[in-house]
Amino acid sequence: MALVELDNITKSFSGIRALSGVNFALQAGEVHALVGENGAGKSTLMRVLGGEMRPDHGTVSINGEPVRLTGPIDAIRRGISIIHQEMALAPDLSVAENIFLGELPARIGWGELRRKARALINRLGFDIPPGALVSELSVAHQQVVEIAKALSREARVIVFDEPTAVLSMGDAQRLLDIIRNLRAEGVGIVYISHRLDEIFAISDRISVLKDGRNVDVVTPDKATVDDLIRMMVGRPLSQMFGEKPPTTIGDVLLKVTDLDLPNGVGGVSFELRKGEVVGLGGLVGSGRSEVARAIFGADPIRLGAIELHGKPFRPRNPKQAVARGVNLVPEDRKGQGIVLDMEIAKNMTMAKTGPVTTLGFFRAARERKVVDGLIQSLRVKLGHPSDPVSSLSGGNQQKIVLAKWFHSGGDVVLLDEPTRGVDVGAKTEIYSLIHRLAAEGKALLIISSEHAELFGLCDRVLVMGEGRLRGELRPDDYSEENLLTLSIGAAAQDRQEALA
Amino acid sequence: QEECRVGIAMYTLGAPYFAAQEATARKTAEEAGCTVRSADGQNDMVKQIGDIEDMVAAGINILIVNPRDAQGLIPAVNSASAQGVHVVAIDSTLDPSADFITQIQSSNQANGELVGAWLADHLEGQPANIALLSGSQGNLVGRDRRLGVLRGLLDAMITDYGSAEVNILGQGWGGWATDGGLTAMEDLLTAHPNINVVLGENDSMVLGARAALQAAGRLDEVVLVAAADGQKEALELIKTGDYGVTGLNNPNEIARKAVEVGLQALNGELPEDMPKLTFTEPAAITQENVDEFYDPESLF
Amino acid sequence: MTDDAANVGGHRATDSRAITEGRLSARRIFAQFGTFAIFIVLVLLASTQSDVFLSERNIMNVLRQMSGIGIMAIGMLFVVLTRGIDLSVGSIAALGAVSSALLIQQYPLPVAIGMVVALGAICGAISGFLVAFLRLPAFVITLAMMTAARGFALILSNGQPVMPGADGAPLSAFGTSFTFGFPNPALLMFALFAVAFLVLNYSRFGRIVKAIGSNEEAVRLSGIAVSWHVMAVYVISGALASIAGILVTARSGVGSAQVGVAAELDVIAAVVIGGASLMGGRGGVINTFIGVMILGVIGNIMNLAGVPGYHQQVYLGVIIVAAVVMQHGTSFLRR
Amino acid sequence: MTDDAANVGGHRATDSRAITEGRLSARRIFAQFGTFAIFIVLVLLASTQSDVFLSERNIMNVLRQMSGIGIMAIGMLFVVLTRGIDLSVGSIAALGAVSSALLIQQYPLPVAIGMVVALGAICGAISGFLVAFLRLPAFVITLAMMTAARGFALILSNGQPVMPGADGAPLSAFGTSFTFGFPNPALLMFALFAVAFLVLNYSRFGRIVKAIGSNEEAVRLSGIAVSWHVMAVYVISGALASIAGILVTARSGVGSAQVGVAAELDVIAAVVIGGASLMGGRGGVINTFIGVMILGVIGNIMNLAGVPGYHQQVYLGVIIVAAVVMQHGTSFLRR
Ligand SMILES: Nc1ncnc2c1ncn2[C@@H]1O[C@H](COP(=O)(O)OP(=O)(O)OP(=O)(O)O)[C@@H](O)[C@H]1O
Ligand SMILES: Nc1ncnc2c1ncn2[C@@H]1O[C@H](COP(=O)(O)OP(=O)(O)OP(=O)(O)O)[C@@H](O)[C@H]1O
Ligand SMILES: [Mg+2]
Ligand SMILES: [Mg+2]
Repeated sequence: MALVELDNITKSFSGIRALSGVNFALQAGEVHALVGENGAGKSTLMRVLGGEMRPDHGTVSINGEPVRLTGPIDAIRRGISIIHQEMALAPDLSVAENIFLGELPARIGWGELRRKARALINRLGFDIPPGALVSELSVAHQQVVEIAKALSREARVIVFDEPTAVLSMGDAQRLLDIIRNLRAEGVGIVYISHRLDEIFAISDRISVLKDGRNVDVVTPDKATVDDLIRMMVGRPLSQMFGEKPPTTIGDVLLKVTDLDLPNGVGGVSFELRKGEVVGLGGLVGSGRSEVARAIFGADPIRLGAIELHGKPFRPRNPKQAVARGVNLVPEDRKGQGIVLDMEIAKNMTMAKTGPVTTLGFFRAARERKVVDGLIQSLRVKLGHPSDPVSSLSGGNQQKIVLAKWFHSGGDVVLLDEPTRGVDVGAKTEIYSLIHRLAAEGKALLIISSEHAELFGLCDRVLVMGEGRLRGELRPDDYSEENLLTLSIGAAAQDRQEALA
Repeated sequence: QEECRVGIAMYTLGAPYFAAQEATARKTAEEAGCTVRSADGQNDMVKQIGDIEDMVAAGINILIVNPRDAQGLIPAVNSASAQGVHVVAIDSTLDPSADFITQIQSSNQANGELVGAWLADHLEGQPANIALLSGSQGNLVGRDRRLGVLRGLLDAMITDYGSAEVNILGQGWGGWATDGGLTAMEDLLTAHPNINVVLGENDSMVLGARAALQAAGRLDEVVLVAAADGQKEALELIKTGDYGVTGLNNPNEIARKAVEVGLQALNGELPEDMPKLTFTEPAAITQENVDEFYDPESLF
Repeated sequence: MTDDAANVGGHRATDSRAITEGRLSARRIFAQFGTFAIFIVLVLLASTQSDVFLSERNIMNVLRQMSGIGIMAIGMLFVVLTRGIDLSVGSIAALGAVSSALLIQQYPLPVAIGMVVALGAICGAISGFLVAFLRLPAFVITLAMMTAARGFALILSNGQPVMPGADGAPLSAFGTSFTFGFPNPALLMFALFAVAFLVLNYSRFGRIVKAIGSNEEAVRLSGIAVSWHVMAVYVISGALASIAGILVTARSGVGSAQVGVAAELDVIAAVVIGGASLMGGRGGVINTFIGVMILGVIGNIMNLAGVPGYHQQVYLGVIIVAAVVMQHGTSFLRR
Repeated sequence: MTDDAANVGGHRATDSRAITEGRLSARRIFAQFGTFAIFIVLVLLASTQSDVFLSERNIMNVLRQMSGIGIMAIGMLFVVLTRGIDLSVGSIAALGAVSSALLIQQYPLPVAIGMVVALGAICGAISGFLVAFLRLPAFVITLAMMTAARGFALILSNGQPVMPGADGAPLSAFGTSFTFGFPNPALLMFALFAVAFLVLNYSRFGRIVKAIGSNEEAVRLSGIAVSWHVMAVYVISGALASIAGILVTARSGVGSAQVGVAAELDVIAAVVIGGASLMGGRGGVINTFIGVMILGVIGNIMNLAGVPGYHQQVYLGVIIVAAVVMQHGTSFLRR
């Protein structure tokens, strides 16, 4: 008998079908993966399971018994916990309180609460101070708090909605271990991710959704990555990373020497050349974003020199960087990359208004032409350019950020996790865009926690560890092991030297 | 006889004095068979100008106005008069260059002189160490009142004793209200231990100051003096000797008179020699004469 | 499942996008329409309460009375769009009223007016600097400016109303007369609303201001000097408040430091009744204008209908709630 | 990748985390300490300006004068923690002042007080309902309540001060006398602050209130009835404002509808000077108390030092800015 069963679920949002007759079943002690493109309805299906939304049609059964979930609390009481795509924690409260938020006693005994929280966190193999505020934690640790929260409710079903989108390889690996342990304890797990390697590593079964319908349910041993991609996208994607067009690598565009930042990142020196695609790898927290942000003028620089086109460059804010042709695609798309409720067109022209304005006023026709050109050239799938960006899928939102800099036309483009939370189809398009930029003679720096992506795209990969630049990998040396050895090994050596 | 429609434009109804004034004007007009509308300017000159415009648009033919600003209301009043409304100003000064029939008010100057003289008498040649309780900053009536009393006090001291020692130890702002007077007095009492006179620009604040003195146990050392108004509660205390003196500023009297003048004007019965300024009879209300003024039925 | 099925699904996605737009713009239209609807309902109600309400004379009265609030509401809208708030507008208006009456006596009219507007802009710049560059909370900073500017106005005027004397005649003439049948202050308000409309909807500046309220960090990381733009909206608000103050002097013929007490509350109420969100990013010029008119009509009809003073306040509260309920009507009915 | 590698990575993360947390709690301490520091600086400055400033009598005066603002600030803190605002506190205090003076003449003292507090709570419940359940903007709703409650107080009192007469004697006695050397109103304020401290830090309710301002959605998804909690904070604010109003009647012996005009601004300023964020989630009871005392000391010392009235306002503005700069000092120095 299935632990939970979703039968023929249909859900519309004022007329748009998000789910049409979806079936889904989960056994105890099983990891059931759910995959599909952005907007396929994965999160919506799980919201139905979590009692956050009532389906228009269809039934939810728990232990074979049809139930009518009245709300999230009802689902929680029945042992269903959802770890959301958008983190559902209160940042101003402590770890312990967040874990027990739904079942705080009327009078709080802090000692007791912290003890219980510590026990739960330790059970997951982590050591996070239960009195720390959640806002002080790294994203990975926040994720752990979310899991602890689910455990505290003695959940028998835990849904992970893209838990690793914000995690490094190492932390993702630890999370998969936690999930395996939970499975061994008999918990049923739904696992949603756009990282197909993880899906194959952990799941017992894989359900594919497309446009709110079931496509198929497969087991990992009977399907290949290509099979999954074809089911999700509707066509085969033989060449994920595409072919980098032959470009001549030219002069040095950006030269960074001994960059040292106030937050402990330091000793960073490298060069970017015209037409080059350079990767920046390392674990989360190794300081990669900080380097990119500093070069972009978003964060202060303590020491060191940057040269751009052979001339000194020390941006004090992003405005100065943009003026000199340095662009940044930030890691947090919704928080930093786009203005969600502003029109698509306006987002695209935001960084460079000169060509579409006269005396500070927009010329509608000119702007329209520029925007149409960008939409065509980046193949953005949208309804109308005057829709808000929030109406787009994640991949297309990311294309808007790219379009903004495409239009602005800088020579140095820094891309921080450009494919985070983006489905495979959109990913390949973003990759081909990156190639195009390189072919146009721009210099690109790509930060990614997906090592395959770095290896597939880049001419060489710089590796950071603990805030230092640890070395560089050439295509011949490309392997996950080499990357991790550089990133962590060098750090371990440092530590040993310090002890000696 | 023309149908009578009265508009009462008070610059505020946010103090008992003005509430009483409005009520009396309303009652008097209604008793004379008029329809009445009134507006609360909420201390805002711009709102009061708007109130008058609205009333004129609504078709009043008599306007009783207690103006927020002597100059600022001139255009509104002139425009009302130009449209045939008979305008009477009450209480707060309206610039005489404006086009209205007459201004009816008590004389802060005359009242102040009487109150000041009483105080000089009461102090019997001792120096006056005064804690001053003022209403609101930039208020001209308050200024007239305090200067009126001080002028009377100085004059009487010089006349009676040939010298005058008057120390203003501090000025507190009480917002014309009882609790404001209370708070202001607490700070003044702390800063200045040798106060022997509390001089307030109205009774409400002095009543508040009295609570502060009582709490500090210093009621006996200090005489309570208000430049105005003759509020019922103050009169009760004057009667029992617990409050020195207050100036007569009867809102009911002023309001009644204003409506009467307005009606005369409407009926074309205005005396030829109507002056632009009509003062009510000045008086300092003390324990001796308080019974003449005390009316337990009064609103104020 | 076949590729075909998947493709059919693909089309569906495109269809659903189209529907989404329909739905969104319907909601957007309602947001616009909601404010209009309230206004229309109020006007209809008002005209049943008094037959002079719809007279030309009364309409002109309302327009003239609301011109100051309206002009300040423009500045407040810009501030509110950036997620800020400006509590100092009433006090800066007082400073504008006093200083215009003072300066007009010493300088030619245009120079004096320029100086007064600059003074308001400087007050705004001080608040704006502290909010934009030092990231201090706008509520407290502009509250402090509200106190300080009022104090400054009182000091300048020595607490007395300032008479501009004969020098004030041209200003008074402007403030009390009509052009094309409209009171001049109302025409000035119209003109400023028109400029604001163009700036907010068609200029780079306006677009950035709106974007800042939605996602400041994204704007900063697009290479735009966010802080300067934020500071600018306070400068605009200060300058407009000064103009509102000058208008009071023009209408009343005297510069008083008592002008605009608690006006900030009316101004903010007008902006919010017009559908702007204090959380930034949402709000429009036309709706703000209607918000101002809604407030004006409420006050006017209660005066016309002869509602006694104290009761006016209770009604005002109830009507404001009703207006906001209508304004936000859809959002909670949908839940 | 090996498990070992992953673990090493994990450890490093933990290490840097420990450092991170250390740094942040230093910041947290500064936030706490910042408010204290301002207070200490002010007290030191004040004591050089007047030798009576540190006298017991003066300290008691300040405590008593600030008791009303302090009690309202408690309610405001709860509201602000949920991301709300309550502009109606001053008016509800007026309603409390008037209705206590009226009811005390007809009912036994405890019954009358209970009724008055309930009246304030009902006003709060109306605003709270509209804000929490209909999701209307708190600023405008409580602005409407501010207008309406004041109007109601004026109607009840007919614009006149209400004398409770002999029935008011016990209340007056309470309001004007001392216990353990402290004025009773101040003791009541202390007690309410203590209760608030316990509620905010040691009760389920308090933590949920804080969590709502921090991430409302997270609280909702934990199966907690967010709307009821939001409504509750307005009820608390209303009830406390009523109590503040009763205290004014107790201290002054009359119930006046003029109580608490513009008090909401002082109350909000106190809460923000105490470091609370109007964006919700951040703020503490002790810091709020210090914020109240900072405001009290500023006003008091200017009175003691005899600063002329108009200049007081300018100074007040400057000191508030200075206090906020110190309060937020670290955050912009870091940039
Ligand atoms: N609250 C909502 N209101 C309106 N439409 C919604 C809502 N939630 C989801 N949708 C729509 O339903 C569809 C499915 O969305 P859902 O979030 O379930 O996708 P997903 O598979 O989780 O995508 P992703 O991989 O990007 O997270 C989308 O078209 C989305 O726009
Ligand atoms: N919220 C924070 N507060 C303080 N320090 C932080 C915070 N987040 C990160 N750091 C510090 O900054 C440095 C780099 O962190 P970050 O996680 O952004 O690196 P990254 O390599 O860019 O990771 P990502 O893969 O997420 O881009 C680390 O030393 C970390 O301790
Ligand atoms: Mg999703
Ligand atoms: Mg990072």
